[in-house]
Amino acid sequence: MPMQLWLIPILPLAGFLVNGLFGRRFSKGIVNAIAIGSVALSFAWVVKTLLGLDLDHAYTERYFTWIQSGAFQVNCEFTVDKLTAVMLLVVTGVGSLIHVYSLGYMAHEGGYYRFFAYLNLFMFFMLTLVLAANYLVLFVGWEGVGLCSYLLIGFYFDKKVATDAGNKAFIVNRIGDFGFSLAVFYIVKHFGTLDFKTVFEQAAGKPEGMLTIVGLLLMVGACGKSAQLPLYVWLPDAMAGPTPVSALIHAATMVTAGVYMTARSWPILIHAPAAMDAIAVIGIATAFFAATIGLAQNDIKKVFAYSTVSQLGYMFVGVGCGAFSAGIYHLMTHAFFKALLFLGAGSVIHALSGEQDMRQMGGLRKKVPWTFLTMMCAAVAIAGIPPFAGFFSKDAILLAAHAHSPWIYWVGTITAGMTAFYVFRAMFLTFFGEYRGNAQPHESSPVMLVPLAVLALLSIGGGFLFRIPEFLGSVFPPREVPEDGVLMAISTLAGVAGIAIAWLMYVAKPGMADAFAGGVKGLYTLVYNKYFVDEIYDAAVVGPLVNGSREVLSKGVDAGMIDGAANGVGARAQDIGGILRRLQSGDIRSYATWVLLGSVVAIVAIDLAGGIR
Amino acid sequence: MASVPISWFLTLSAVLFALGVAGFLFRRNIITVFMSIELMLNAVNLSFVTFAYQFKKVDGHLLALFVMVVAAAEAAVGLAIILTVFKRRPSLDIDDVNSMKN
Amino acid sequence: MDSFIVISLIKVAVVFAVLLTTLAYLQWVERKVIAHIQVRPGPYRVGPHGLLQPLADVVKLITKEDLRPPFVHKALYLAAPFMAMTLALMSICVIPFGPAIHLGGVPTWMQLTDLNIGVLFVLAVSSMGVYGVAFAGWASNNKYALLGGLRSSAQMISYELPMSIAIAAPLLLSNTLSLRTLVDTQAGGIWHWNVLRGPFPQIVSFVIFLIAAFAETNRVPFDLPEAENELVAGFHTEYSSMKFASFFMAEYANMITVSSMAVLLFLGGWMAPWPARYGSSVVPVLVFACAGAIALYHGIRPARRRDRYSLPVTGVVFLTVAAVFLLPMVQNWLLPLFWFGAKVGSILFTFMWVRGTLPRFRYDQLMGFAWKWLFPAAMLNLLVTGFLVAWVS
Amino acid sequence: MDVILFLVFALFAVACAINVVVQRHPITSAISLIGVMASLAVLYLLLGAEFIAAAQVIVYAGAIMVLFVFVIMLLNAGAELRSGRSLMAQALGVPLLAALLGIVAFFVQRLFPRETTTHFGGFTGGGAKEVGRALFTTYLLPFEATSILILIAIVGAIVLAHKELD
Repeated sequence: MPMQLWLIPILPLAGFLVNGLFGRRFSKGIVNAIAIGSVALSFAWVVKTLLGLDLDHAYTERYFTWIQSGAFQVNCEFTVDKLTAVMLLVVTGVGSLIHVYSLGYMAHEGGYYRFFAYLNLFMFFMLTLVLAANYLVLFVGWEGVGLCSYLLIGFYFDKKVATDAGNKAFIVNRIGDFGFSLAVFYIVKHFGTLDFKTVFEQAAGKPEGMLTIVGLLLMVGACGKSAQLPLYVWLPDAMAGPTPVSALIHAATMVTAGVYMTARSWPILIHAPAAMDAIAVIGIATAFFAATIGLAQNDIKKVFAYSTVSQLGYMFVGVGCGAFSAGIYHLMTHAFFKALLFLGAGSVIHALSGEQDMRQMGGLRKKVPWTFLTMMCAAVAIAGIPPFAGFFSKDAILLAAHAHSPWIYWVGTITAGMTAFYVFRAMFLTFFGEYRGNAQPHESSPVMLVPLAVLALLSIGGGFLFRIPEFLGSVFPPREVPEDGVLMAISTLAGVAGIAIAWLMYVAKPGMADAFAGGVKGLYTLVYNKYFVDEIYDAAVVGPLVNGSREVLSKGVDAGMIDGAANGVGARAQDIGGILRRLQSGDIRSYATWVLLGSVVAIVAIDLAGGIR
Repeated sequence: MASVPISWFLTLSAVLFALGVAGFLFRRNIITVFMSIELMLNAVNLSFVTFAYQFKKVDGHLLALFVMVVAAAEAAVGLAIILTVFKRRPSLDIDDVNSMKN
Repeated sequence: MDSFIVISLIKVAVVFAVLLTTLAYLQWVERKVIAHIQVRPGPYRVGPHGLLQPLADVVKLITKEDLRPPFVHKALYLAAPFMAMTLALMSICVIPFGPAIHLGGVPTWMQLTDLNIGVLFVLAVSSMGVYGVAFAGWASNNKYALLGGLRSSAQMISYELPMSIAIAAPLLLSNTLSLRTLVDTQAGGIWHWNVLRGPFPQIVSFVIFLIAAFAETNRVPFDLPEAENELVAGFHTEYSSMKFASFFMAEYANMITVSSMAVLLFLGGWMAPWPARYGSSVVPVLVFACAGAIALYHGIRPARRRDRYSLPVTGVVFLTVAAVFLLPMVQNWLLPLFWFGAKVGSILFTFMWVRGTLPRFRYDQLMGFAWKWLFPAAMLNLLVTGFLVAWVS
Repeated sequence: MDVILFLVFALFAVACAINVVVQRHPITSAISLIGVMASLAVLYLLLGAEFIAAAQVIVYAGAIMVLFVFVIMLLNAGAELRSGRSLMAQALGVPLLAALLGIVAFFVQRLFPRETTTHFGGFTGGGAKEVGRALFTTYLLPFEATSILILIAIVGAIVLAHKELD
């Protein structure tokens, strides 16, 4: 019996269509019901489908032939296996929670229906991406979530910051997508198909060089979507969008699409060790690099944004070291605690009527107790303290990294310490000490707190409740990683140390942080300004590009050559037309005569050519 | 019982078609010109039906049917255009409808 | 071959004679019916109860001066009534009146000819019927006539659509286009007639067909083309004598055609409403016998002097007819003919009844009704029928 | 019998077609065209195309030509004036037409020798059932496309005529 997989993405799409087309006329209640109802139904259908399936074998449904060209064929088909199952549950589950949260968060915003329509559209594309059974359908979802990300970052389109950030995200992603599409072309050329199943079956027998190129190109795509070095720059700016969007798209789901895609492509990567190494190196570099920037940020959402970049780096380390299931494991737990952190930050921002600067916060522990409690769970989880969720997944990655090459482990451990430090720095600045702002803080409504509570429970228990590595054991190649109590203890200690230092600098001796910053002024400025990466990109890439376009392409090529050629053609055409216009007598009967003449000539010519037999 | 050669039908079709073309070329009344087009379409239909007979296949009939549908659509729009043109300039002479030239 | 031609000629002659007589007397019946609806006696002078009135009318029309107004388009003016009449009579060719019979040992059908596409033929001919009216209006070179002709052509084109679609629905049930087979599929009693037949009784379609038929024949309440208070007499304002009579006969012939079509498509043609073994074959005997008895009863105590003779004569005639229906050798063709005639007659009576009761539509109402109500209703009905037929089969 | 029928109706069709072209009054042309269509319908019957014959009468003669007649009446179109400006059409038209007819007739004779003949009843696949089956299976897509075309034509005609007649 078919499981009607198509219902999973179609439900949010229907929600998008209804809300997008008619939402303007609906009351908020109807918009809510449609938006949340469609996603919740989708979640319910996912659960029903997964319960009804034997997940040990991939289950595929084919809907129609999309492209047929000679032997090459692309079908529109969806597939479900265990990896998909994890992703589906994370996407629809966290997605539903964030939809509910948005009810409260967006209650007083303009363009209410537009927001939910975009959110539903995002769900549609994300689910298409996850369910895809070949690279082309995946690419559709891939591009679609990019579009929705762009729309939602620029949701406050009256703010230039927001629209610029949207453009930036879109353009930077374009670089990654270019890599991805090249990878797709390469796969078509060498495999003759885009089907996951067929491609993966054939991957073992293909030359390593080709697979390495495919792997590297896929990595470029993943770097764009998952904000890895050097394409991470769009993600911090993307925080200009509404906070639920940051939580859903830029923390929990879309940015993990790159990780999902590389993990999905493991049969290719496993035969391309060089590409795997590149992924691991880029991952750890990003993790470390972003963590250092996170140390000195004052905007609460920016801190978490860099934290996201850093954590994504971890996932890439997992994938790059061959511990695919560990990467997915971290993907899931990260979805829980990072969504929670963002939603909590959103709750705080909401409480302070839009204030995002941590220097204007402080002492909020008593004003917003529930938000504080839930965020604390997430903070402990991300710091990797057992038995919270983050501990298990981060540990799995770090152990795999140690087995792969120990230096990655050590860098990762230092990064873990920094992670604990900056997250708790943010927590302490926000919730401890004296209140430094002017707004009147108030606790958020229950509709926002309930999702926080649910996510808090998941952050606490998600790690040992959902043993993803065991669950996914049959999907990925088996990999023996020895349990090593010492290594586990070291990474945990790094987290504890980070928390302790943060406590020392921001709670116990509040003056110490500034003193320390003053002590290493150069370094601090460098980190505070995010290593001037944006400025460097401006100077190195954007500036030359703009100027080059303006000087060479616009003035030289366009005005000189193309316009000249076009004008020349136009002038010649005018000359010829001047002669031909005599035929255009405006007399329809002479036209008809020409047609007649033409057909007589044509018949005779066809006969002479032997066409009439 | 004597039977009719297929070529007679086709020749009849050709003759009707030529008469339609002649009407198109030599008439000046826009409605007559339009009717000449219908005559040509009819002539073509005849050859479709004849071919259907020759190949003993119903496809020719369907083509004729589609021609009829298109002719109906064409007549509706064409006559509406004629009405519109006539309201602007009370003449049905096809030679007077040449303002696009300038 | 020869007997075929002979029989065909006989049939043509019989049908033609019967039809033309019916046309003449239909006029008389209509005048009588409307008169009684309006509580007046109607034609009464010529013959008993005005029975010879049609003859007098015919004589009058034939002997009248054949006027031809100046400034008319001569050829078309003359051709128009001819066209109207010819096309009206043409449809009769394919209408079956009864089942197969043996005529002088040769089996034949009570029908001039059967076509595989009989229904389409009737539709085609009736769609050509517009021309008679339109040309008459235009050729008269008279503004009233032109307006009448234009109104009529627009009206007939508009109502042809709901009519065709309404016809398509029972065709789906019967799955044939031949009128004869159409009737055969409805054999076996009233619940097998298309109007009541499963899976979807065609009552809606029947009503739509009747309404469209009123418009197609330019009858009240859709007689806009000849609305005398606006257009004098519409398209036949300029016609007189036999040419006028032709239009008149064409109208009545069309009435008979559409009534027959309604009977064939929806009411089971010549089939009796219930099977003969439950006694449907004695119905005509009873009907005529009762009529005869009533006439005789009133003849014994006549209200008026002349009824002293006319009513007993009528009663005896009716009783004779009743007796004829008892003869076994004629029953097999007379009974179907009776049922067919009875059904067509009741629909024709409806035509007259409506004319006697309803006022005329306004023109925009007429068009709006066709396009905004009748057409969608017919479409919906066809859709539902199609679904149900597909569902059942 | 077939030959007689063919000749009668073919000659009638040609005569009517000539009349369409030579008559100067549009209404006469219209009536002649109806004659052409009616005789073509008979020829279709000869070729076993029952459904097409009925459709020819219903659609062409019964609907399209009514529209023409309607418009002619509405505009009260008179006879056309005798004087042409299109010299080219006059000069080139006749020889070209003769050439076209000659060529086509030549090819027809060459491609269809006299032995390939038709007789009534030689092809019975043209009834409503066969046409309907082909229409709703093989030709479903063109059928749907034409239905949309018709819809567009209806809307277009209404828009065009409505604006001006208001």
